Amino acid sequence: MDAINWHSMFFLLFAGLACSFALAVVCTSNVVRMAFFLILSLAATAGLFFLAGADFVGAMQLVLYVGGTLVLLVFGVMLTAQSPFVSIRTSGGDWVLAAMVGGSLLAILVPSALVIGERANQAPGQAVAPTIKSASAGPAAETPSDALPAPPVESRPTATRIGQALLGVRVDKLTEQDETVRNGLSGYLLPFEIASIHLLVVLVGAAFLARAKRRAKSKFSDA
Amino acid sequence: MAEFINTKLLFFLGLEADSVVGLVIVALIAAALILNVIAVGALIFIWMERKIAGRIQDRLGPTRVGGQFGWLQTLADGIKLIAKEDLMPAAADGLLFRLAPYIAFCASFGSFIALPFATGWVGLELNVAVFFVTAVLGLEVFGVILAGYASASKWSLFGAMREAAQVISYEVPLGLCIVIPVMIAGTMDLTKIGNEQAGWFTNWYMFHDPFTFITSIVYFTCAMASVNRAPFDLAEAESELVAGFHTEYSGLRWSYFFMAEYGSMFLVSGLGAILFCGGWNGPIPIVSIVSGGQHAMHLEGWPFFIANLLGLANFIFKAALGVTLMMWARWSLPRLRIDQVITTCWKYCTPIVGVMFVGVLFWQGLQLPSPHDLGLGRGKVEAGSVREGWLREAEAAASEVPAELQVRDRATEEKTDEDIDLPRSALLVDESRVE
Amino acid sequence: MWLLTEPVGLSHYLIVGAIMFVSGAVCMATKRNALGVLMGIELVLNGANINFVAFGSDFLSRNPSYGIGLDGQVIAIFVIVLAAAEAAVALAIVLNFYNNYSTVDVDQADELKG
Amino acid sequence: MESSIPILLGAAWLLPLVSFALILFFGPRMGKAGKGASYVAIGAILTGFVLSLIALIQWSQAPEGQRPLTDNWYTLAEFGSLQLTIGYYIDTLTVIMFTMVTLIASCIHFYAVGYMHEELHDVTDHEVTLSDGSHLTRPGRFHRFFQYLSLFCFSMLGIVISGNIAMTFVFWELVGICSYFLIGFYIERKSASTAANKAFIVNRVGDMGMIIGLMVLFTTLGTFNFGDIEDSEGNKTAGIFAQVRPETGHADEKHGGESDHAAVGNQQFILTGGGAPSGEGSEDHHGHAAPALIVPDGMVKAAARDRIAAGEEPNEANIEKWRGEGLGHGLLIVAGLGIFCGCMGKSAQFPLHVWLPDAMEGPTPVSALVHSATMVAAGVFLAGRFYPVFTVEVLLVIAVIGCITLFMAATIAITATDIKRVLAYSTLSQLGYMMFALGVGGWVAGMLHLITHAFFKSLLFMCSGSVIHAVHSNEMTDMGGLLKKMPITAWTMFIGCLAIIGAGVPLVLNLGFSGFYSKDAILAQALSFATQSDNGIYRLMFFVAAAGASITAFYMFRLWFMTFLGKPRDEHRYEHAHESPKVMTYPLLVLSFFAIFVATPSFTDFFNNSSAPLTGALEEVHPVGSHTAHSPLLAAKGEPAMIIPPEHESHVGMIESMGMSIHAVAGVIAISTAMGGLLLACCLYWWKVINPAEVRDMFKPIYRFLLGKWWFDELYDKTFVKPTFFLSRLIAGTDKNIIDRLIDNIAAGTRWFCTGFDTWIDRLFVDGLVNWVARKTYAVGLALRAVQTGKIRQYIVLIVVCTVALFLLATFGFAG
Repeated sequence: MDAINWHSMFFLLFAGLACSFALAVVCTSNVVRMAFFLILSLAATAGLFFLAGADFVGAMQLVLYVGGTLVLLVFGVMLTAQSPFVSIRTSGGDWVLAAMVGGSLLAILVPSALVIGERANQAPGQAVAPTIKSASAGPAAETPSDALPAPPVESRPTATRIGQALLGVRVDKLTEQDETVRNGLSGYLLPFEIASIHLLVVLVGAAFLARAKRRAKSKFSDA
Repeated sequence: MAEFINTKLLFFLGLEADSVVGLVIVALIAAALILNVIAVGALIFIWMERKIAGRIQDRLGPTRVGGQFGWLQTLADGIKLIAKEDLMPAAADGLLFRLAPYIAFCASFGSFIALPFATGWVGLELNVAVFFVTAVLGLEVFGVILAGYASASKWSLFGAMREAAQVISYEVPLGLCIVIPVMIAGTMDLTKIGNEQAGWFTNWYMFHDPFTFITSIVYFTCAMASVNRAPFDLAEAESELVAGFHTEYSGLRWSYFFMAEYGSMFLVSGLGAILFCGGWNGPIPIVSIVSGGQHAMHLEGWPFFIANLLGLANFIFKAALGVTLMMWARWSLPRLRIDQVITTCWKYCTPIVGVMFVGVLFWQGLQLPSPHDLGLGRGKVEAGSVREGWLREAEAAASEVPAELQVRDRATEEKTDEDIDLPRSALLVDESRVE
Repeated sequence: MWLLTEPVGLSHYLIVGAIMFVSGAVCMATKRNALGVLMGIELVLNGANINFVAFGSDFLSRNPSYGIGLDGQVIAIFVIVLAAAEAAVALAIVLNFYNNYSTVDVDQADELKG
Repeated sequence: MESSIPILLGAAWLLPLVSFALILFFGPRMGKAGKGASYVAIGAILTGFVLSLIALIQWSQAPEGQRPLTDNWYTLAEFGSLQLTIGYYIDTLTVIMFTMVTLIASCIHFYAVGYMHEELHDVTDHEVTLSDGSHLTRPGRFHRFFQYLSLFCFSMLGIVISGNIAMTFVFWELVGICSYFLIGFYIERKSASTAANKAFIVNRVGDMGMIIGLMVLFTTLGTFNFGDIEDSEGNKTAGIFAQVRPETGHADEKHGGESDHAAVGNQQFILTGGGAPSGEGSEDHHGHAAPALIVPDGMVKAAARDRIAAGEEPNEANIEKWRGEGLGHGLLIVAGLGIFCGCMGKSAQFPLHVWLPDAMEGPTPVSALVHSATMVAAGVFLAGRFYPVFTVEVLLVIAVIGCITLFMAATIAITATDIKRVLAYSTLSQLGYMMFALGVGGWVAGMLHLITHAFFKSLLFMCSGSVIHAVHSNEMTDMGGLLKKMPITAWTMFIGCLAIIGAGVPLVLNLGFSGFYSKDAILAQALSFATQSDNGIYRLMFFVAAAGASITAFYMFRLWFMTFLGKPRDEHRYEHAHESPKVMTYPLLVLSFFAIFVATPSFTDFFNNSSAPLTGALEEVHPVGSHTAHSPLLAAKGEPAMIIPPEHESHVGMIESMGMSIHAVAGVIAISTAMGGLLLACCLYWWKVINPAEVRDMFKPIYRFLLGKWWFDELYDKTFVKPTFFLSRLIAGTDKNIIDRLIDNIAAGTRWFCTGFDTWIDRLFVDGLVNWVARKTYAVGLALRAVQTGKIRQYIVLIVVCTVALFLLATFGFAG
């Protein structure tokens, strides 16, 4: 038998966790458990990110999503967690409808995903290989497993690259043949700034919305 | 290390070399080591805490179990806890009630994965290790929250809420404190950060400049709060909430909470040691003195192993020292009110760290004198050399050179900075970073 | 059993993203609890994030024209940050709604229906 | 020296204009309520009187028999040969008229200051009742009255001085408008405004004829000027008179066409004059051979237009031939009749007389000045001016018209009770006398009567005015016994009455009031005219005139008796009656003086019949009139050739049947008839031996006929006004009922169609479209309303469904 591809194995593990917990989120009606399953699902997603070599994004996912957003969410859950609201049942009709719609969406997403995967898996010059198996036939043809770049054994400096990209240096595009493209890359400085200001405003708004509605003597006290 | 096992150990066992087996064995060994660190650490720390509390409160603490010093007291407690009946309130959310302690424990355990004990002695060498550690450590709060919620008791819920608020709040100043040494080192790889501070203690980031020194103190405070140790242990304020989030817990699950707590105490202390106190590098570079200016990380084979052992001892001592400080603070300071806690976070820690951050930024940008730049006990290191390393890897990618080479002998490459023509963007980075 | 032996491709990630996306959509469509809907949103965003990261990854596609390099990760980061802010705002809204109506059932938040 | 006369008269003519302008612009600011206006006007007219008096003296001292002065002051416009000029034509008549007009005008101005004094403050007109029952109260119009008076004087003098017929016409119309203003002075009174309108309209009728005459004259003679105008180069353009009567030595030497006429003239002389001295005398009188009336070449050419078109050369010979055939004579008649038509209108002759009695609505000074002394005399003046142009036929028409007028008016005056109306009718009848005199060839008599009448009639009017001023009523039935209350007025008016009836002593010492001379001359001329032919109508006309004299005496004294004698009929008014102020009475005295003496002969020749200086002066300038009809018209009718005797026949001619001079006979008849009338009046109204009421009942139909003023107004109402109204109503009805209705119907139809079409288009298409869009929008809104359930989850489902649909579309719809 072929040697177990540990990368694939871990992927399957995390993917299974993510998907199953996502489905659990859908299926359970207890909001607190939903939050819990969501946490697990997102954590598994972070694992998937690590596997994809985007360890910074993975850590980001853990910190912000799992550590921040979800805590916030659970916070909200607990603020509104009274026995009638903890689990609000949904009518069967909605379930059926949602299932049908979701099924159709899945039915169009999965095949497209497969097609894209097929296209992405072939070398630039190579013709479309009908199946991955048949590619092993043919002397010159190397198996896609060998063809694919190795999973990250060494830790790779994604954080630095992302940081430089945020500041306008696209080290990943240094291989770009086109001079103008290589020099004309602006990075993400401006979007980053815009997004940060945006988020600041949004959060101030959120704080204002969620402020304690106490009848204040002076209008400054609840600011 | 996996190669080492595959080559040497399996050879003895008469199996053909298979990297997978080695990897598995290495993984198991690492996991076991970390588990032992947590469990044994918990044992020792609990005993230590008892003795320290006794001494601070002018009493002896445990004295009988296990001969004198009562150093087996914790073990006895552990057996008792294991033997204890496992209670769960009827109204509790069973699943979450059961899962909560393990979540907390897994969080603190998972964060040990990326925590290096010495050069290369780390579960998973991540280049965002610092980030990872804090992230996973942040997950511990879920255990607490879920426990508080699941146990269907208002004391627990209050505790959980306090915990959530406290942790969410304190992650901000903590993150800022962590960013400062990361900024100085130019990497988030804890191993590299630790090795940046090799040599004499003057290279420690704590002594990099006055800002970093204050930052280290703020970090220690925030760390104490984020692992909700007294005086920030609002989650389990026995004076107000019976026992906070773990009011309804007993037996083994309760002990898991404690193990998680002590584990995270050790973790944040170790993290602090790596970030500010040179990690596994002792105040005096014995190894390099002995090996004639040869730094530990450049050694090969057995000398490297021995040097790493020394570093491990260094590291554990420093982490334990941090834990001891926390105990000292706990037993000598009264508990704050929750509003005081939040005030401390938002009105003191965060602004202070912000100021520190800016200060360090200017100190670095203006290249003000810092003992770290002298590089006593190790070769002089230009500022931002780590970052340049990554740049060089990028150029290598551009010039079809395998990245491993570049990463391996960085020291040799440092001299050939000039004759590599950097692309415009890289030069830009040079100016913005180096100068 | 080839899933274990075959190296992971782009399509794997995309499928996972699709599943998370769909489950998020279904979650939004079925949950009456406002926070449930919020969680559905988070799931959807994650599905999208997975796709971004997958496209941005170097290991998953042999055809560099399919890799979007760092852009994927950066966009994913933006998405995460925006999700955090969005969660804060949504939570504030939910709390307001809860304060005014003492419920979090979105089906009862239909005062503006036509 | 004589060149100064035009300047004097021009100044006298223009001064009233100046005062008019001054009052027009500054009247209201002249003193209190414009009292200063009267001073300005009086100053102007007095100065004018002085100037014209100087001119008169100069003229009388000038060498006698001088030609009339004529020239153009200013040329207004020149349309080819048509010249509109401001010129003067000054002869003795002009000068005398100037003096007379300015004198009377001055007196009347003074009088008016007293009469109009109530106009100095706000006036409450009791004859005007407003809709709210109260009486109208308006600010005084003192200054405006004098402004009109000045304008009138200017216009009247303009007529007198005017040197050409066009200018005459202009001022003719100006006096017309002045009389309109003055009659309508109390414009708020319905009667006043209607009277003003009546006067104006009736005058238009006359002016129509005058315009025709002017057109004929101009088109045929090519000039408007009376006399010959000598321009700077010294070549003179013949005026109308010169063209009608060319300056030739003796007619028979001139052209043969006139020989018979000359013969007739001689035979006339033989027949009448008998002795050479008379002939000589006549020759002396005229001072030059009388140029015969010939049809001017222009008229001949105009009449022979078709012949010229036929190709005959209009040379001397042909023109003579055509003239011999009598061509163009008709045009001459038409011209004369046209001019006389204007005179008829202005001086209210028989068909057009109806306006003058109503004109008494105006203030009494106006009646005195305008409607008795001057303006109405303008007609007579113009007729006298044009005397040379009138052919025999025209003269006959004038005589007949005048005769009818004098009788009719006299008879109406018998029954009138309004004191001013009585005077108005007497004015009419006196004007008839003048016209009659002109018609029968008595130019001097006519003009003399014009002047004398001007004096005593204005005197009478002013007296009546002062009476009215005293009793505030026009009705003689309200008066009576005023002699003691206002002696001056009474006696001056008595003088006036005597003057108008022509009281005097004939035969023995030819002495009497001014009217005596003029009326005597008229009757004498009429008698001589009647004796010229055996035509009964001519005799009838004489007797009518004589009867008129007696009627005149009757109604005049009826008026005087009813007013001043007997017991007062209205005690109340009698109590308040009082003598008028001096400013009114002094003019009466002045005028009564003139009324007595204006025509009195100088003492040297009381006993021979030679006339007064005034008469003499008039006879100096007596124009040559037509005496025999050589017209082919009458000849064709087989009429005996009509002979109009030259004037001095009446002086020297004898009536063989009685062996008395015509003059004596006429005088006796005149005075006897007048005394008869006077006696009758005394019987009825003084001694009361006969009750007027009984007489009235006896002649009831006649009385009513006379009371109805011969029903002329009704007649005109029936014949002209009603048909005109009917016609206008017919036209209006046609306009309203047919044209308007047609147009309205067309418009309505168009509107109906347009609105219908519009609404159709609008409703069906525009509104339909809009409404359709609106409905669709609403329906879509309703439909979408159902979609917007406010259920987030349904939205999400929809979003997902749409996403799927889009995906399928993109995959299989486009890509496939």
